[in-house]
Amino acid sequence: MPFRLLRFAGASRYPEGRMFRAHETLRPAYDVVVIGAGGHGLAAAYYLARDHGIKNIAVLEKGYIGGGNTGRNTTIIRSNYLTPEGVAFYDESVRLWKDLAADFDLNLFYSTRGHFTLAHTDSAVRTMRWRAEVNKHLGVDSELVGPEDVEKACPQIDLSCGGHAPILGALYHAPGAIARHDAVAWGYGRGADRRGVEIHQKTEVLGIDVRDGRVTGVRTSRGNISTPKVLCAVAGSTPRITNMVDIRTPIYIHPLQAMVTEPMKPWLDPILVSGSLHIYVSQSARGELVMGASLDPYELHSTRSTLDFVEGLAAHMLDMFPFLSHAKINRQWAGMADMTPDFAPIMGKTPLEGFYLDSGWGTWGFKATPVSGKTMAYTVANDRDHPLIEGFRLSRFAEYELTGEKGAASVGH
Amino acid sequence: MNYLRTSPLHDAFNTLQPAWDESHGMHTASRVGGGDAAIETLALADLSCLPKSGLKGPAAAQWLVAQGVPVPPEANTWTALPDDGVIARLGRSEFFLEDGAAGGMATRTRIALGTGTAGVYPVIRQDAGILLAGERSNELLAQTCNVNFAEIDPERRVAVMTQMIGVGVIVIRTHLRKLPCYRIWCDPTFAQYFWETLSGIATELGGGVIGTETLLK
Amino acid sequence: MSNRLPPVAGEWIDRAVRIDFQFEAEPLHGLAGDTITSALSASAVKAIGRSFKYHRLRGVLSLANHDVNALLQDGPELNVRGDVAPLRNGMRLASVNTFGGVRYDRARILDKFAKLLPVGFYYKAFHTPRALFPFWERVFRRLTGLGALDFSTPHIRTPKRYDFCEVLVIGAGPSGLSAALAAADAGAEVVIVDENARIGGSLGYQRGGLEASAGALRELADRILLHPNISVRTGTFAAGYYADHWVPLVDIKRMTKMRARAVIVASGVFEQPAVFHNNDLPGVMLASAAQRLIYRYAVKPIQSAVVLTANEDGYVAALDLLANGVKVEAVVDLRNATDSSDAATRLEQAGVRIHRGKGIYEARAKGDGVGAAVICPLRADGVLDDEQQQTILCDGILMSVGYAPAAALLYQAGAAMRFDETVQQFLPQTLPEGVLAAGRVNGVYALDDRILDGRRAGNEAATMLGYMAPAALPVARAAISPSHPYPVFDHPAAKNFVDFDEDLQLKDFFNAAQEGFDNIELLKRYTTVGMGPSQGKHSNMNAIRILAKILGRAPGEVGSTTSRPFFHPVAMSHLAGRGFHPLRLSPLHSRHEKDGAVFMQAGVWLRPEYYRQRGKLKQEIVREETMAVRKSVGIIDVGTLGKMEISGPDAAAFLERLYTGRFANLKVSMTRYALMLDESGVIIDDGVVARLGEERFYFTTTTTGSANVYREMTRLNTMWGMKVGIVNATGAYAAMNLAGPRSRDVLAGLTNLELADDAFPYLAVREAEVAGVPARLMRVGFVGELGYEIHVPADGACAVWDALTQAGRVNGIRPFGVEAQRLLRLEKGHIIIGQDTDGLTTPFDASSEWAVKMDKPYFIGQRSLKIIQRKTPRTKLVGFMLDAMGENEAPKECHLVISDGNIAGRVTSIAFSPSLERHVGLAFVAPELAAEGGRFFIRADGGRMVQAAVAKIPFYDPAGQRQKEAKDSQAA
Amino acid sequence: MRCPINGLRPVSEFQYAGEIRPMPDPDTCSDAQWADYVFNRNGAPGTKKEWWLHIASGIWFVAERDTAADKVLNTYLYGEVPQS
Repeated sequence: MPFRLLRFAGASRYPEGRMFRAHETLRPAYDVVVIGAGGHGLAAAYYLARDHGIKNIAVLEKGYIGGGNTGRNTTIIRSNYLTPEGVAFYDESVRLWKDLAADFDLNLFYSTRGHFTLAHTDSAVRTMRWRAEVNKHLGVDSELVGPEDVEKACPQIDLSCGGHAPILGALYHAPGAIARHDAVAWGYGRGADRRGVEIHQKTEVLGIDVRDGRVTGVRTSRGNISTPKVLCAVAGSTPRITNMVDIRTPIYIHPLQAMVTEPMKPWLDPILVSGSLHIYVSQSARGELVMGASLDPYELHSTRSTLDFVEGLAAHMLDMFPFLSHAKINRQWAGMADMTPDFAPIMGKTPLEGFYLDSGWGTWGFKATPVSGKTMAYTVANDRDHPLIEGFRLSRFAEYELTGEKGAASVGH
Repeated sequence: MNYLRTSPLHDAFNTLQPAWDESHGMHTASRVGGGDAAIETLALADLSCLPKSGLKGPAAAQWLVAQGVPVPPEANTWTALPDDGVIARLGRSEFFLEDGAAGGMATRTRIALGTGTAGVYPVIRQDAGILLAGERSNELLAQTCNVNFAEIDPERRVAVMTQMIGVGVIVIRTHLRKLPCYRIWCDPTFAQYFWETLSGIATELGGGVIGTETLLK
Repeated sequence: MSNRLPPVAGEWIDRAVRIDFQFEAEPLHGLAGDTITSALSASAVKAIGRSFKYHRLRGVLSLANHDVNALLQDGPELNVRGDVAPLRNGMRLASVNTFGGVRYDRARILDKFAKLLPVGFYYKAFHTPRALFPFWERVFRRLTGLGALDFSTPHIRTPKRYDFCEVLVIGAGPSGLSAALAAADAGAEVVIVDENARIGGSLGYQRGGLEASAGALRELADRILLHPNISVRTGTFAAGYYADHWVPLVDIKRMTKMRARAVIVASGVFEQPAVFHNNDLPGVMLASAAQRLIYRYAVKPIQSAVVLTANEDGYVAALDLLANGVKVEAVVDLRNATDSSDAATRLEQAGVRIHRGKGIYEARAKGDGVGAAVICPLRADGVLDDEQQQTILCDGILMSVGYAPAAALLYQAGAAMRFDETVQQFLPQTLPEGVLAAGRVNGVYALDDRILDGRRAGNEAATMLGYMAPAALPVARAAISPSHPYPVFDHPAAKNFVDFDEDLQLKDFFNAAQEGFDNIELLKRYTTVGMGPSQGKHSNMNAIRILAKILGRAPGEVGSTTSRPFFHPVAMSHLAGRGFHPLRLSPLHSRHEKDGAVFMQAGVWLRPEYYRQRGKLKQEIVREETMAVRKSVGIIDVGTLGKMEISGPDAAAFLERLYTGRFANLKVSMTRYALMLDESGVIIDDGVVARLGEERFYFTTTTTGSANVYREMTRLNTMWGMKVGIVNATGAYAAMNLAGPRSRDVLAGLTNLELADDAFPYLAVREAEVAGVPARLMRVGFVGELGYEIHVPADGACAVWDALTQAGRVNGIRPFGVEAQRLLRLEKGHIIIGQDTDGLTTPFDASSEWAVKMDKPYFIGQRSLKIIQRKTPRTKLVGFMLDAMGENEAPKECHLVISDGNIAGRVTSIAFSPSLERHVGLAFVAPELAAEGGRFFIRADGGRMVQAAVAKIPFYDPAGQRQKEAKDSQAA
Repeated sequence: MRCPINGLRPVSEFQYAGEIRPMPDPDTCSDAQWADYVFNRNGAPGTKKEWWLHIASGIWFVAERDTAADKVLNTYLYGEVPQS
């Protein structure tokens, strides 16, 4: 039992203060306004205050801290991407992740479990080799492994998947990890708050003031504020905000659903992902199996749940793990994924001076939380895209310079 | 055309060791194990041997009329062909015809249309044709399809295009010896999966597979 | 010792049938109709489980699966709900998550360290030093989790089904039953579900010691069960509400997906616990739990009771105890005012001591359970005056302090819920169309009113569906709240539990708020209140009241958290059902099996990869199949290709817009390669277009592309409105490719078609009979030999295949599979979409410019290509050859091309060519590496650099003579 | 979802094919206008006219859908006047 817990024993009064202060009113002006108090927005505010000495910042949140996709994702962290820009970016993120807990003095339950992307077809095996080779080239620990290695890491799995989709191999990514998603937002929130950043929850952005092609202020449900710089980090709500400033993007919103079982005694160590069966699954520290599948097939701006989703995912799970027949699904939920045509984010400066985008995170935003915060903080502070995110600029579409992540997405159906 | 046709369900019958018979130029399982006993509860039969034809296009309906073929007036309805057999209207401008045991109108239509005429395009039809009959057929449908067939009035002669166990199907409801009875057609390449899944459930529900002997009388 | 009572009117048990089972290795017995918990209570087992965090002993709390105190392992079945799970013979039950059994659980030590483990303690430690976290994590993972999996459990397939009804009534209590009757009387077809084994709800157990309500229930039940329009489904719960009145009904066997036209939610309420020190001791239970034990299972819940109440129902419960031989030591009423109800009067006449304006300060333990209740006066500020303690000996404490609505489905349906101060309950304010609420969930409490409210809802539903029903009059909601506004009491020693699933104590909420988690959503996430298996059924309302108190606001302002499916957890086997896996088989499948094919999956299809030969390895066989095609003749089933027909005056124009190539000038009875792009200029499909007549085309697509290409074509034509008919003949046609120098000889005997090169030249198409089957024959060169792709109606496939293989026997014809075909086409440098292209590949990248006619007025992707054309190319697909080397030394597909230490491309295809006795392949390389004769490096396994030489494609028969004319054919 | 031809069916019987958007004239529009058409979307919630396919029957039709509430307001065949 670590000593840090002893203070709770002695204390007559609970020895903890607020992680984030409440603020009665908004100030008239801020150096930077961050829209969205999810992991990304708070991380950007945190690094702006910590690394760039900009402390007069307001983070505006329509709902509550970490209440969007930060608190709805399945918390998978990896860097086994397909393009140099993708790999470099996410690899930096993984590096940052490892120090975060110490940084915050908050236990994020960052748990390195190893990540298997299963291949059920020979074309999938080819794609996994492609990823593995690119990763190795860029110094990321990934390799193409055989079914026997999958079985070693998860002896209970039915490698034939009920005979319907035999596992022929997998991309094994040792650094693959999970973390306690809420704590990430709280950690950044607390860190930012302690450095003077104001976090305003239940504060909705109603409009953005623009004069002579640059941002001058933000109108909110709790009053208007003036600011030269606005960072938009609102995932599924991005199009609503970009519409306020007439910026066109390729972003489209589809729900991404997830579900969780009742707690059961731990048995699943690694994180498993199957493209063909549309499964990703890991077991949380509480003992719940946290599961996700593919995007819902049509645009929707709500977090409603569907029955089709749980039925389909349960069926595929039983193909892979028949012994889960008696395991019960406790809860399902959904988030709104902001997708892009090339499965890579849209980050950095925009045609509008002082308006910065951190968007297009689709299904992979959580793992990028630290690095997006760091690079966006740099970009906002210096009004210059951070080198790591140049490939993710909004203009790449008009330039027909899509990132290569799209490559694998449609290789060998 | 002179060759022995093969039913898309042919292989599914091998294990049942049926009595084979040739019907409409196709090897057909005329009698299976328990005969027609299953029909009271729930029976499946392979009627793929019945010749089929199809056509579509803006002028399809009037062309059929000109051929003296009865045309179902509304989209997604069916009607009987004069000399046994059915014609179903799929959507507004596509038609599906199947000869009965006796008649040959579907075949004649196919030949008459040939490669098509203005606004009328032939549609090659090789569907597996399945018969589902018996008291428990609605239960089988309830377990395999999201359409509420029980509420469909046979007199309305609706032709339903939907999906069963993941396969696109055309379904019509008829009668067989006063028992609820359905005709189901699906793509021949899905037929074996479709048939094996359905007959498995049918057996579970106390029914089984029957031959065509009495059906094609 | 047995707590079984003498027969009770309306009991659910069958005393004639004894059920033997084991609990924690102790042999016990119960009766048919018992649940696990009722049988344990009958056998005087107090301690049923251990709590999640502190491993405290737990007993009956709700007896309704509104808590997980009674969560058991039954062999392979984990997290079995003892409260509601029927007792079965031979059950071997154990409490979940104990270390050494429920009584001597070694983890109970954690209770002693509770002070060290405040809310969210795990966020505050164990992360430094980092090196130690993995150790602590293992400790956590060992301690957490509830039941355990049995990995030998088979894949259980359940007969999931669809169902339909006009009115679905959820809950068969008084209001639900009368709702069902009203709707059914009006003519609607009604399904009523209840999660309990029998209908009646609280009508069956809230009796006040009288037979009357049991009688009333019997009378109602008879009318329901005999009604022709009503189908009753007990032991069935509504797991959630989904769009369009789509409600999954879950019973022990299966899930039924009910599509209703109207849904009446009469799901009642969850009784809520009071929060005081040791309120989790076995013996402290909800009043309704005791009443359920008595009247459903004839079990005496305790011997002597203190009843804590804040409503009339507490007095009713006390009467129920008295009537069934339980000594009632005292009724402790949190309210000051005298309860003038008939129940209260009767209780006083019975001489039971009633303490008004008092509350329970703590429960004292004795053995496994309660030994006494300590009561104190309740001060005006709602705090107990612990100066004046009074101890009352008892072995049980009943809590009847209020309710929370079972409104999960209403929330999921999108109902607006408002907190009503009078009723002290969240009530539906506006309901979505076709969704109604009735009874206690609707704030209506008096029995007669509940029956009226049910009737009202039933009539409304019937009217909505167009039936004639009496006008529906609104029914009064409770004027006096049955729920106490704050039945929550602090204690220096804490252990006053709010959430029993998660072991959350009162102070945890104050501490969380102090840390800034002071809105309900954050509070939930930080404390995990309501996140346990019972989803806050017994804890959310108190959590809201506590947060409201902390913030000095009304519960209504605090609001509630979103409700998500499921109402109760649902087994994955129920959700998965049978698990269907659609599969497509070629009409020739039986032939492939006969020939010993090894099958591989290609999308939903099964295709022969190669054909087994005794004593030979795959590699060797594939080479043989390849050489058979090169030297003599082979046959492959290509029926999985998409096959489309397009006819009509605009057919050619349509194809010109769809594909990159030109088809207007394609001669009748000739074919041409076709390449398809998306609007961004990326290659998405290819195939061969055959012109059968001026206005008739037949063409192929890739196997995986067929469905999408057809759909997109029909969508485009819906928009374009061109005069064409489009037919997807993929399934209706079988196709086989007869290829090799001898293919003409084989075919000659089976058709009267003139096969000589001048009559039937390369790239021509013909319609003729083959073996009596009407066929379409194309002379195509995908594998680079004289060959005929023969398309026939599916029902003729076997006849043709048999005839061809028979006729080819003299030439040693070999069926060949996908593997050999890949090799053959690679020798010819033909690309495979999806393998030699990816999601970004343009015709320029793929060196397919030759197939693109930029000067056409329009084709899909053309405009983007015009933009891309002006850019410097990124990459180029080239052919390459390796110096002779062994199979294992050669690079593999998707190995990288490396130039100056950077990634400069990748191998898309590679194989050893038996004809050229070299490895040949295709690779994307940086444009500067693409020059013919140039060399580049590929990084193979183990980082070995392998040099490759850019080579002209096709590698084999560059002039394409072999496919064009078969000089060596006798048939010519 | 109500298919104009096949009537009410669960949404699982349908395939969504995106918002109906006019194509700029490829001959006259600028590269930027074209790229905007190819890649950019109106991603904000609202009532949109969308392509939907009833898979089993191959019927394409137009659905007017509120993408915030997931409510289908009207469906009709392309080119036919919506009757609401």
